[in-house]
Amino acid sequence: METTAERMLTGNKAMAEAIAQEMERDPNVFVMGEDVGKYGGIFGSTEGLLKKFGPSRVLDTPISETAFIGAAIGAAAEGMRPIAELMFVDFFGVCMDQIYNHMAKIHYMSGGSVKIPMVLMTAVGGGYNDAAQHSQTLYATFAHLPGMKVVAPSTPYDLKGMMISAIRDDNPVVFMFHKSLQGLGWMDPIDAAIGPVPEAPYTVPLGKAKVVRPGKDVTIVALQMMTHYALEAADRLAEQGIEAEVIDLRSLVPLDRETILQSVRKTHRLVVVDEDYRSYGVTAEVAALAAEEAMYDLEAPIRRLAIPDVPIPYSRPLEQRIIPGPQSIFDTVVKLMEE
Amino acid sequence: METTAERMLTGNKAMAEAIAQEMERDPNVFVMGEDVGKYGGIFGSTEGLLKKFGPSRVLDTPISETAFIGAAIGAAAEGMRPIAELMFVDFFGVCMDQIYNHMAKIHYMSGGSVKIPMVLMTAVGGGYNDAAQHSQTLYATFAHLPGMKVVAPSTPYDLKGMMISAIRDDNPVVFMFHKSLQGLGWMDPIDAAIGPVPEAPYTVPLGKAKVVRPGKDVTIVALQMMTHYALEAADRLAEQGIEAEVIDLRSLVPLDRETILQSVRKTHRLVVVDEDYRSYGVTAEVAALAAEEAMYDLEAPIRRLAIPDVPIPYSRPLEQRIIPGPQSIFDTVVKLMEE
Amino acid sequence: MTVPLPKLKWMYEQMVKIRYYEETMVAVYAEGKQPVFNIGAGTVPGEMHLAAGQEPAAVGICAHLQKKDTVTAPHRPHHHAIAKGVDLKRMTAEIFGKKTGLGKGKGGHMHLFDPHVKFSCGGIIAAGIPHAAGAALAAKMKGKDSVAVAFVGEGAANAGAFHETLNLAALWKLPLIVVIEDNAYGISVPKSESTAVKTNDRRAAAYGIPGVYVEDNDPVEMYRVSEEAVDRARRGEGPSIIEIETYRYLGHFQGDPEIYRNPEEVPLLRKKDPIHRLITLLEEQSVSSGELEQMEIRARQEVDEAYEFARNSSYPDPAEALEDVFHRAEVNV
Amino acid sequence: MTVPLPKLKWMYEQMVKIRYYEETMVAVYAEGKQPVFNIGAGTVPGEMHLAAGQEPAAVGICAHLQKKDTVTAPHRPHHHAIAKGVDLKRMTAEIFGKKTGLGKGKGGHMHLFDPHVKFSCGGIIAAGIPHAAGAALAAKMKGKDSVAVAFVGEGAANAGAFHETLNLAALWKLPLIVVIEDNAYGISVPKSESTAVKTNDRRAAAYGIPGVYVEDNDPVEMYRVSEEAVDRARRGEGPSIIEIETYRYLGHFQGDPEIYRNPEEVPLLRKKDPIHRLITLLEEQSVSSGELEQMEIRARQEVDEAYEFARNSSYPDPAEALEDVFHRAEVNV
Ligand SMILES: Cc1ncc(C[n+]2csc(CCOP(=O)(O)OP(=O)(O)O)c2C)c(N)n1
Ligand SMILES: Cc1ncc(C[n+]2csc(CCOP(=O)(O)OP(=O)(O)O)c2C)c(N)n1
Ligand SMILES: [Mg+2]
Ligand SMILES: [Mg+2]
Repeated sequence: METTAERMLTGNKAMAEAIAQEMERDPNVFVMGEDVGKYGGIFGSTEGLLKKFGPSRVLDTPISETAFIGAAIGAAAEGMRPIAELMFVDFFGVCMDQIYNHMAKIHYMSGGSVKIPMVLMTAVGGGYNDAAQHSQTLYATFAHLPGMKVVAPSTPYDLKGMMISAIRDDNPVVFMFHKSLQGLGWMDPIDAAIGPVPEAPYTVPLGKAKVVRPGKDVTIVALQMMTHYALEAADRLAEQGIEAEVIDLRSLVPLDRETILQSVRKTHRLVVVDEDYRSYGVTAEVAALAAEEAMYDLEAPIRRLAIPDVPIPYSRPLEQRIIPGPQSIFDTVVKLMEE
Repeated sequence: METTAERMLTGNKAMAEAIAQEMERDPNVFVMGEDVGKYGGIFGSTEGLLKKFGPSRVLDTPISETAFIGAAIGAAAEGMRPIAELMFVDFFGVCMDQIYNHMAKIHYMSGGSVKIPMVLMTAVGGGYNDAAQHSQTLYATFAHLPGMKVVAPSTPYDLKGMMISAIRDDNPVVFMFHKSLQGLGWMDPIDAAIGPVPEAPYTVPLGKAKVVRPGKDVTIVALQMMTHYALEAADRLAEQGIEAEVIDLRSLVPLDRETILQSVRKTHRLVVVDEDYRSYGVTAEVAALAAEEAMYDLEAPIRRLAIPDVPIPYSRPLEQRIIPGPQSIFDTVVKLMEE
Repeated sequence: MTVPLPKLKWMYEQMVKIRYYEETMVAVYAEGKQPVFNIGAGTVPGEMHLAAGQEPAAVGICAHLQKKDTVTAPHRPHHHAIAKGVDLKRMTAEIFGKKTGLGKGKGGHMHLFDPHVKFSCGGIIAAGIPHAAGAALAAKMKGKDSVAVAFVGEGAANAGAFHETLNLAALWKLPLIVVIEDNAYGISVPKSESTAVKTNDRRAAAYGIPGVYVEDNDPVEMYRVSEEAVDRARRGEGPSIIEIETYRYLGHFQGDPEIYRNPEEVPLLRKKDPIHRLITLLEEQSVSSGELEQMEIRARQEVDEAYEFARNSSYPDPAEALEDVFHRAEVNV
Repeated sequence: MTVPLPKLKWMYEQMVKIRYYEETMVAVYAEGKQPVFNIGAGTVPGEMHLAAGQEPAAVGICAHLQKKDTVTAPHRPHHHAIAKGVDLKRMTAEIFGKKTGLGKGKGGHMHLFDPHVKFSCGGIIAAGIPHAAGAALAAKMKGKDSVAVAFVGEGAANAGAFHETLNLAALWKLPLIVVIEDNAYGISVPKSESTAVKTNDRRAAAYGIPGVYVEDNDPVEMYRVSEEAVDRARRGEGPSIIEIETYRYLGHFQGDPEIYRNPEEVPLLRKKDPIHRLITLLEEQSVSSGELEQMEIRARQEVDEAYEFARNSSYPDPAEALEDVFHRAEVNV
């Protein structure tokens, strides 16, 4: 019985709402980054915040990622709860030291005496021809290094709920949002970028994957855009009589090993799909997990679909060749079922 | 018939000799980095070079990794063949942008019209209580990102031969040398850090793994210190009647898939040992490769031994707990043989 | 000082060419993005940063450069590329993502490489400065008198790479000139909210090198100070900083809503257009309006031909995505 | 100016304590590393960077700090930690890798955290500067008048983080003081081969802030300029740079062959020892030699007790390696 129409929000508005609600709830929460103020974030993640909270809590920064992310760390150590935006994840290389050697390690190196409760949010993903330095996801680059949670939600609902969880978490959280799932007016409009989002604050736990489509024949593990492509592929596979179970990872650290293993133990077949580079990446970790823990349950080799080990090319036909899509997922599963 | 006594060199001297010989051979080769001059490199990799070649070809730099690695890229694009030293791999975070977004991608982004023939050499590894910011290997952090070769030799012979190959390669090569394998006077003296090294220049190909001990019962894939520990474990396993085949990866990019797969197809069991963090790391990639390509050949689950996902702790008992060693390799294999 | 007439003409023709190139791009970029703007659609997808109004920075110094000199540019690179003499056809084809492009379609608008004239650019703020220093170092090591120029925006002067490289270059007396284009904004952030000093020439003091500030987008003054800096570099006396106040007529990128600036700002800037200024100067030196027109026609024709070439070229084959990762090797998939 | 007598005494006692702490560490660090030096062996393994001779930098400014003020230090942190009032027992236990250490043995000598006195340090050059700026930002946001001091070596002033953070701090008028200890070397590289300007106070011009250079390791002058900088910061007027010429008596780290410096250098420096200078000043102010001796005894006793405490503490259990990665969670292995 539906009594009220569900409220629909785009990904970016869901994120901005989460941040706004937490800023209202806790005076220690503040936002900093390039163009997070008047502009509202290049990918809209801070839309409306400057107006609501003013420039003392929504800080535009110089192009100085090491300085301002480092300052966020220093402020977090003093009990603030900063949300720092790294505009594109591709820029991590100018400030990774602060992220992985300090943000991620201070809690451990201090024997737990210093907490760094901060969120590093950053835009990931390609598919719109922004070329080699503006199209990466770098999921595994972050997930490989210990001490930070790494999450990558796929729906407006999860963007809001996981952002609230991230802000309330006492640990550093790298919050990756996919540009194509922000629902921005200047991007390819896709259905998945808009969805039901309750207005009242709520949390979605970090570290839990989600079975977004149950199935019995094969498990497809994916995240962000690849989840949506996997769902498209699953629809078409169903027409062929193949029931794929699709798992949206949502979180890379902690990785929800149980949800993956349960599914593999049920379906006996595993395909992992990733928008990051293939080697030493997410597909490797999930495949290795199954090869360690569910080897006897597997009835076929594991299949990995990811960006081949090439920088993201600019030209449309080239980029389309290297990012997995519904078709390549479909083809891979069909072939695997023949094994 | 041995006619001449083999010449024995430490790892660092093997490296320095390779560089010296290439500098003599090619006036475009030069070295830059912190303390590479008078000091001869903190880990001895440039010992004696300043004296031989003078300060115009052996350049001490300020603590400005972005500037000097970036300058190496710019010089390489102009036809020079720089060897830049990043003193500890742990410092990559202050200069990764230059490394992964430029050094590694320029050849591709330029459609092959600009070559970046440079070597980025860097010290890796722990085991001597240098704590969380000076003990990492970060193998997978580099190997995950496309466009650079990533090698990690384990013997003085390979250090020399692979360094010469790296300098002559027209592509950017990340050359990781393990501190413990340099044979330095102030480190724990270990046998593996000294070995036969021919004086005349020679090359060892990049991208080729090496079976360093043949065996039929189980494959142990390892690199650098882990190779030596695996060999120790294999000796003890042999006493128990278990014949382990040990593969020294030597190169992470390109990865020698064939050598690994051949071995696994023969032994039907795989253990991967790594001194990098476990998740999304080298053990995952090698395990995934086997799960993709040799699934039907495996008779037991794959086992991974690596640094658990924790920053490297300082205190001796803590550090010893988290770095794999001969004992944990031995135990893992024994247990696996019971599967 | 007066600019020698041939140089003044060269600057004029380049500025006209750049302006027309960028204005043409405004239209081409919009193709396939109407009625609803979609960044990934149309003839030219991806981000597009145009430099209409910023021509003086590029031509004022490139007038002193030769083929052997290196230029590195940032995300907004067309004016530098054109002034440095990059192959316009192959550059445009690259921006169209075509196989005939400078990078065979792999690089795109932010990643143009033309080794024949030693030009490169990239999308990471300030990252090109060390590359230019490296070219300067190579020149020095080889005993050549070539120089390197790194162009950046005023926002880039706050990045660590700026500081590290200028210190290195000053220390080693590298023939490097860093040109800072102060177009008042880094995306939406005004200079006053990003930079602790009013002008970045003051930062030269941190390296013991000369620094100058060129006011009001003046191409002639830019020519003059560049001559000094380039000569100094060629003489082996080390690096300099030049900052020029310049005007960004368009948005940060095409599609920028520009909510952060007063709508009256650009019309006022356009009134002071540097191309008009050059016309006045040329007329003062008795260059006929016929000759000016000829130059403009020639410039436009070159641009039109480049766009034609790009349009008529074909896309790369998808399989080519896997080539060129390594020199003489294909990627293993 | 004259330093108020209680402050002068405080500085003297701290300097004596620091010196004795470092000299004791020389011996303790050597334990188990003879006859053959092995960095990973002995009572205290790993790298060891000592600060004997550099006391004035730490005490001159810490004399103006309170518990609420933040200090971040680099890889050579003992003098700053002691001057800031870090728990000496737990600090020493940490350096011994003991469970009672500040970080339960996880951090070690380069990673000392004492949140009670807002002290931290780290092993990456210049990385602590932004952390101090963040503490300063937090103070500003909370409306407090506390300040933050980032200590770095002169080598660190060439790192990008230095520039980025000073610009940010100047822009936002953060209560930050960056203290640069010019001990003439970054490991083996002399300042003249790493830094394009003679003194780093000149770099203050790049941020429009005050910069001063203290010559000859003078603790009194350091006290004086620090007072100005700290007061300015507390008043909300923004950051300052202080560089002090100081002396590194020991190697870069213990075990450093020091082939890069003249063996006569250190004996000459030791002749100008700042502790002797303070003794002279105290005597001038009629402090008796008996009182001086008392202070020294007290300082040494505190140090001895700290080493005792460390020595007698037990090592952590190996399983603890897996704890503390995340707050309230153990790692999954
Ligand atoms: C390291 C890095 N940080 C952020 C960005 C995103 N970004 C692209 S252009 C730009 C503004 C640059 O401003 P400025 O240097 O003044 O150049 P302009 O765009 O005005 O020409 C920013 C922040 C980037 N590309 N690289
Ligand atoms: C980013 C980074 N690069 C290099 C190093 C290695 N390193 C440790 S101490 C040091 C020299 C530091 O010199 P300075 O800042 O003058 O401090 P000092 O040792 O003289 O106290 C270097 C290069 C490092 N720790 N971090
Ligand atoms: Mg600008
Ligand atoms: Mg120093």
